[in-house]
Amino acid sequence: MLHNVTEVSAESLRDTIAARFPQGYRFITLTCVDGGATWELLYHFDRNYELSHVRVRVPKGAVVPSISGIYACAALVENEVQDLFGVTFEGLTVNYERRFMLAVEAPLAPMVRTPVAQAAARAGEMRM
Amino acid sequence: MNNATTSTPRRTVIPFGPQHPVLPEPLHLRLVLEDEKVVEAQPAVGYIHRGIEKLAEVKDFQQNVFLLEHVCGICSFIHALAYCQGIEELMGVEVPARARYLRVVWSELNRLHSHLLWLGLLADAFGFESLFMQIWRARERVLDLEEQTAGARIMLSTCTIGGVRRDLSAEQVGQVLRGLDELEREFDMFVPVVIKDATVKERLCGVGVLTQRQAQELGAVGPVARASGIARDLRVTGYAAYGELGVNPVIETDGDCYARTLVRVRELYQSLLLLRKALRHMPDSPIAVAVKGKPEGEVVMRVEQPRGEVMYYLKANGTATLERVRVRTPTFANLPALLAILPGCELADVPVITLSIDPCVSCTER
Amino acid sequence: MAWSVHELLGRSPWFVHYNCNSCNGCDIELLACLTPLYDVERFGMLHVGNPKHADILVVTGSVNHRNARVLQNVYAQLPTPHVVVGLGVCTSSGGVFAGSYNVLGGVDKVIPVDVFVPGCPPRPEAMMDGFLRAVEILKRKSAGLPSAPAEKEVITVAPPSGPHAEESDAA
Amino acid sequence: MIFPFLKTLFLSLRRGPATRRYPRVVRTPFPGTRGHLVNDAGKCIFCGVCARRCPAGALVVTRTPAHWTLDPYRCIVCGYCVEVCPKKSLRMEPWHRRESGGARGQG
Amino acid sequence: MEALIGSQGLTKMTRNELAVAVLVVLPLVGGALAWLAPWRWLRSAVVWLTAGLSAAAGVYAVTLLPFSVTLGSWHEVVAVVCELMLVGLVAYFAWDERGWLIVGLCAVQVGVLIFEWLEGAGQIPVIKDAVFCLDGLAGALVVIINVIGGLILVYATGYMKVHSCHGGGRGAREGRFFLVLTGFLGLMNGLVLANHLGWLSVFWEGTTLCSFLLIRHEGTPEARGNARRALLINVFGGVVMSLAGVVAQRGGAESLEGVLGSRLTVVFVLLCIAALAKSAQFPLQSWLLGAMVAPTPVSALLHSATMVKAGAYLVLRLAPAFEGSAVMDVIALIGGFSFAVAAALAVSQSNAKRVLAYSTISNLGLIVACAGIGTPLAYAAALMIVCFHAASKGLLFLCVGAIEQEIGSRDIEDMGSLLHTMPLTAGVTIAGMLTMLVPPFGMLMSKLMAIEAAIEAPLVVLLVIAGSALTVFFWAKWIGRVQTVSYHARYRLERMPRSMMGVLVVLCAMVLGGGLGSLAIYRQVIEPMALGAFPHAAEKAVAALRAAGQLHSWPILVFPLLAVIAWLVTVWRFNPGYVRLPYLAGENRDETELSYKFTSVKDEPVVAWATSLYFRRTLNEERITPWANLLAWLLVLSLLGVLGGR
Amino acid sequence: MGTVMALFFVVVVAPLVGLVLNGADRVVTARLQGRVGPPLLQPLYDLVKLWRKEPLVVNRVQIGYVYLHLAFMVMTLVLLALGGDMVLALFAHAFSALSLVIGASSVRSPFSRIGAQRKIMQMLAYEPVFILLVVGIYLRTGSFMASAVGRLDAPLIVSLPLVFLAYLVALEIKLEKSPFDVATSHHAHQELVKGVTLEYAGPYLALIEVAHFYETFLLLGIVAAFFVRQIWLGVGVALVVYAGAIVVDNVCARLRTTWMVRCLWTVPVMLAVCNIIWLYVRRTQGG
Ligand code: SF4
Ligand code: SF4
Ligand code: SF4
Ligand code: SF4
Ligand code: SF4
Ligand code: SF4
Ligand code: SF4
Ligand code: SF4
Repeated sequence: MLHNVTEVSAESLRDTIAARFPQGYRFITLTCVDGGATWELLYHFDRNYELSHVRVRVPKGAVVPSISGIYACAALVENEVQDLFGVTFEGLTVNYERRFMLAVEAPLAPMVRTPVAQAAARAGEMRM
Repeated sequence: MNNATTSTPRRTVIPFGPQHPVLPEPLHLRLVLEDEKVVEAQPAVGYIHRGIEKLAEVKDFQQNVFLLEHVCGICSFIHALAYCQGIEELMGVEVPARARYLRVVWSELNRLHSHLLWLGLLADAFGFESLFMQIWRARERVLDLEEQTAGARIMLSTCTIGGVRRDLSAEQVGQVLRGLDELEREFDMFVPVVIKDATVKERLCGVGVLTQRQAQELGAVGPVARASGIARDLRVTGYAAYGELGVNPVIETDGDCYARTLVRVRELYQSLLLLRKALRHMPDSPIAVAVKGKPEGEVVMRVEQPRGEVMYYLKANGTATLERVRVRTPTFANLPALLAILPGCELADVPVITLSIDPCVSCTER
Repeated sequence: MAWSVHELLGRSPWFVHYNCNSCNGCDIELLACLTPLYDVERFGMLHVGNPKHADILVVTGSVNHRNARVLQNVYAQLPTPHVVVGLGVCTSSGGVFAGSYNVLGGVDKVIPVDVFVPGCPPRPEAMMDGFLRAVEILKRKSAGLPSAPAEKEVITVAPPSGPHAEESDAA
Repeated sequence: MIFPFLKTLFLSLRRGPATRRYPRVVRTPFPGTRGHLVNDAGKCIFCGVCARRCPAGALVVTRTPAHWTLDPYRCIVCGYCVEVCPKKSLRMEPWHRRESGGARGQG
Repeated sequence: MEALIGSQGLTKMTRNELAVAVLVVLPLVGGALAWLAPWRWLRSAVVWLTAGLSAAAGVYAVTLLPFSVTLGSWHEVVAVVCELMLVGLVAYFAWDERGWLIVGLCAVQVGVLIFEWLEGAGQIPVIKDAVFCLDGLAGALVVIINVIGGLILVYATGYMKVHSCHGGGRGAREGRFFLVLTGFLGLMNGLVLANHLGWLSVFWEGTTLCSFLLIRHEGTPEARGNARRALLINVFGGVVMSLAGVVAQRGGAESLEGVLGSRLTVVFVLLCIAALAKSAQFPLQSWLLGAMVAPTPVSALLHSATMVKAGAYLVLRLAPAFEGSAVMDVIALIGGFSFAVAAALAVSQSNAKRVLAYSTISNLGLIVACAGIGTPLAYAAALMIVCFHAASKGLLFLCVGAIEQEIGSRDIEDMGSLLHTMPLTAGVTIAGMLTMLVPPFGMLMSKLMAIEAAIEAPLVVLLVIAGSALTVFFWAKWIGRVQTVSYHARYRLERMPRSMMGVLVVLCAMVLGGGLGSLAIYRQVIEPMALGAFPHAAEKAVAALRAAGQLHSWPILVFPLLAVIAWLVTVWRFNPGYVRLPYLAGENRDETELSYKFTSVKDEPVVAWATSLYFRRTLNEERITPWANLLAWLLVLSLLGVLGGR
Repeated sequence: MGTVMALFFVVVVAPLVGLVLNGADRVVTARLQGRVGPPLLQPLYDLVKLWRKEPLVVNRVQIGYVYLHLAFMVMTLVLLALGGDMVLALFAHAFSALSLVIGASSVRSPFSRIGAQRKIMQMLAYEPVFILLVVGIYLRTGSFMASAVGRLDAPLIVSLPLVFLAYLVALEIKLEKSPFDVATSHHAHQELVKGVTLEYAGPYLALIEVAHFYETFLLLGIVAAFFVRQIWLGVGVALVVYAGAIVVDNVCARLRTTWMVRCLWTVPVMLAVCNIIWLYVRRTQGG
């Protein structure tokens, strides 16, 4: 079961994470879950083997601030989520423009479940 | 008159991979060199992305054990272990003691074969072919042990939700213990070379230095982090039977390729120790409990693989299929560190440095 | 044709390996074939990194959207006569990954394959059987004889009372 | 010592090659090795449990006609079907299954 | 020629005189006419005619060899007047360019001249020698100057036509350009023919002036600056030469022959220093690199084939008399040093003309080193280099000129694909470079002889070996780059003025033919000349000289020939189906405009490229040059020290 | 007659000897690694196979340099067999290597070009040793003719012991063995894939292999004929040297190019130079 989950809004995401960096939190990874009408982004952290998580829910199609400016290592996983879920990250330090995990020929946002979401993802693609 | 001056690049640009003999796995690096010094290295991945996370939402939670084992052929057992432990936590299953010990046995066999494999490939990368041969010869003993105990050399398929699928007879335990003794003798044939040979040290010492601070900030895990002086080894948290067996992380502080090599070489002996302890003190109990019902809820499970921490995030909704299976493998966590230490090295060092993080692209991309 | 040119040709099958969508299981078993316990250099086999020097293209893993082009490029750089060997069930069908959005299927979706070696991963012995088969095909091709692409037969079992006890037929 | 590997080298020379000379000498597999899957036609009741459980989708079982079909080019030899078969009709043989190739018969 | 002279009516003596006169004056007149010519076609015609005539005259003169021309003492007055005029001109240009140091040097030179004049009037007994003479060495140079020089002139007419289009041509300056370039041939002929030190000095100064004017030709600030530097260093050489004249006069000699006869070491040393300046040896090499701003025919003619050879020629001419002296050892060292260091610096350059310039310095160094070794074999080696280098290097400069006009860059890294875009020039370039380093050709045979000759001087042999190795390095890099092409089924000849193309082909044929026949030339021509220069050579030295001519020549001709035939057959029977894209780790793309591309990050195409090695960090020109100059200055000073020690 | 025999020997027999030596190399290497290894005549099988393969190239220019490579390699042997000038033979040999360099750098293949550059670096490392060898021979015989070696009273190893040591190192480079196999490698995988031979396939690769056989013979022949001079003893010593080279190949990691040049110029070249200086000194004192 998940403990130590902090729910934040997309606007305050960067501040929350920036506050963690100097405290010695290690960024483990980012998990994106298709929550129907929303994307659930779960940022996992570790300090002394203790897990903690930051959760953000954003409506599909919204733009999420990138934390790669704070945790440089987050750039890769954000690119992956961008490919697989069609989430658009803003301020990525290294942006593969949806050509990270998937080639041009591959389906768009294949991890997204519903057709609605696929459409939203495609809308995100248009914006890029 | 066409002006060629503007269009001719002034630096060497080469594709390193995806099809390249020193990288058996398809990883692509766009290397920019000045003379032979690397000034820029940008990776491209996705050559081996199979979409396992999506497949795991389609197959049921029992089948996933086998699917997730194929995330990686090197530490197959450990992937299955991480997943099973996650499901067990969701469903509140208590794993019998013997199963926990057997899980340690196979985990450590996996670790042994992975580290030996890596050591051999490293030798191949710096052009020491006979060392590679020697190490892989030793590695075959581990594979024999795996085959003897699990019925397969690579895909052990012995882990299952609620325990393990095979037991070891007393005779088999004895065989494994004898095999370990032989293995240790094999180690003595090459370990002094790896840590003492002048040409090897020339290729490893001071190459690809990752400072402790970099390692921390870039989130390095496993031997990469430990070689930079960070004591990060999830076996310390005591999953399976590690709590009873006791693990002290192996640490080096130099952060170079040599330190990473030393960490893994010392872990070889550590694994031997753990294996012997686990085999000698294996309690008697059933090897699995029956699992009823369906998982529900969210969980994060982490275990220590040969390359470091692997993380599974599982989200279940009370049906046979899971809602989300997320795998973050150690190489994914170590890639930023690799990219940080590549610039400035020589082209000849690229394979060595790349291998020094023990890259597993297959698990990185899933 | 014990000492004919084609026979000699089969004594030096150099191979190049491309890892498509493999889980590494097949790759490490392939590498194990080179090492002392199996030592395919006994058959004159060398692992060359360069497709232009190779007689056999050994593929592991299935094809995905990004590596298909690489596989085609590597294949295009093989000099004739050449043979393609697919190791593991991934190369024949995608194996356990079949059906994923990024798995196009077996290698034969993209290039013709001469030998399929089943298993997940195949044991080194099975791989060696596959290589020896590939060498035979190589000799045939060198002599200008036709060689059909590999077939993937399924195994069907019916009740023993029935008309066909145990039979195999082509997929 | 300048070349610590020298000793190892001469030791391997003395020990002789470690090579298992397959195919000339064929090693007996360890008991319990998962080589390939076979179905005992006599025991099978064509219930289809194995096909439903198979993680790789390598099995197809039909009742009419009563056929149990295995695609060996899809089976990952995990042995799960063996475990779930209610009639213990399936078993794993330790030998590996041979390859398929164009020149069959000429070899 | 015969008809002109009217062979019946002229005595042998006057025929010689006429030959000298024609060689010196004809180009000057031709130059003047070219200057005056109102239309370009006429100018070209005049230049062509002059080139042809002087080439004929040069060849004819050589058939008369050896001869000498004596004149009445009036000629000395003429010489001094000419010299003063030239110094005046130099001073004028220097003033114009605000080169105050040069003006000062001119003043010094005038002083020296006047002093010499006055002293000469004071009746120091001087042996009167021939004023001009033509021996084997001079003959070789005359052929080079007039034949290769003539070809370069023809090339220049075509070159300047294109050049003017590119550079916003101002016709008047082009006229002046040809005045100087054509007239230069006359001055250079005079220089090698002169025996009298006064005349030597006059022509020496004259070539300096030509070089200056031609470097300055473009008129850009860079060109002017470089021209000033060239003038400064060469005028310095001129002053030293004038000083040598004074000292020689005091020693009772007024000609090179006299210096040779009376073994005036001081004069020798001074002349050598002047020669080092002219031949751009370390530490006086910098001007030659700057000279590369001049239009390429200038580099080909003055700064590689002929003028810079003057210094080496001078040393070579005097060397036999000073065989075995300590001075010679130092000279050999300076030469060897220049050879090795210039070769090393050439490795670090990617600008083609700079590579050629360094290579020229390097080869001149080798000539000087051979001259310094002073054995018949060394002398022969030096002669071989003089000839083969002039031809090959001249050719290469012309090629670079043509290439630059086509691709607009002289950077070697930009020269990939040339074989497709300009197959003729690229082919000629490759051939020219191969003649610089492949066994059957002359340059390599002379290097071989140089090594064998230098064997007795350990330090020099080390330098020569190091230099040879480095030489191979930069040529190989360049050849590799020029040859780099993708596969093209057909090659179409490039468009280029016919004069340029013709000269490239002719010169290339000459270089290849001469290079292949190098051993024959050695045996027939060079060997006797070397023996003649060293009439009293030791038996062992003569044996070494002969041995070098007795190399097994058939293998070195047969095997390369076999290879070439095999290649031609392969190309003839080539099947385009064999062509594949290069290995790019499986990510090849089919686009090939510039180079091959591979698919990379974000599936985007990236050009695969490998630059050549330049060792810009280790062989840093700016860092090495001061140290090399310092060392070279020490060597030059030790030259003076040797003098003092005597 | 003797000349004809000598020519026949170096043109026809030499590559066969080289072939067997290379086959033996592979067998011995395999045994040292605990493997069975290929049959002794494996290089022959490889040659036949390569000869039958499609001759893939990137452009037509590169082909010429394969022929030049082989031609100059044979020429080196012929010149030495004729007792000809050693400097010339040296140049021929150097150009043989250089042809590979130029051939490899005339294709637009970055790996091949980098390999070519490394090959030049190798040449910079070992050529001085060869030149010093020739200088040493001259100082002993007073002649540049190879035939003069035959007239010496004592084998060269007596007067050129340090040059011999340096030669052994150079030999390791020339045979592309660890720790110096930076430009290409026969068996091991390296970052340049195949370096200089990357863009040659089929028959062209076969020709390069043949040239390599000649070269193996040449390098060991120099040991036998120059350094030792007694025919059977010479062959014995040459074989021991070859075996030594194989062993060193198997106990070393590959080193970096820069390291190779630095290492060569510090130890072996300096050893050889000392040897030469000693000869000079002895000569000036003797003369
Ligand atoms: S890194 Fe390991 S797993 Fe990956 S390709 Fe190489 S050998 Fe295989
Ligand atoms: S690191 Fe890779 S190979 Fe190792 S267990 Fe994890 S996923 Fe498997
Ligand atoms: S790629 Fe990763 S998961 Fe796969 S074998 Fe390698 S380490 Fe294991
Ligand atoms: S066949 Fe099996 S072992 Fe081989 S790559 Fe596929 S999943 Fe891995
Ligand atoms: S589960 Fe057993 S009995 Fe049922 S179909 Fe499969 S093999 Fe037959
Ligand atoms: S062994 Fe595994 S993959 Fe094969 S048929 Fe049985 S369940 Fe399916
Ligand atoms: S390219 Fe050549 S011709 Fe054109 S302006 Fe430049 S130097 Fe003159
Ligand atoms: S200045 Fe000289 S080069 Fe320039 S256009 Fe005029 S004549 Fe031509």
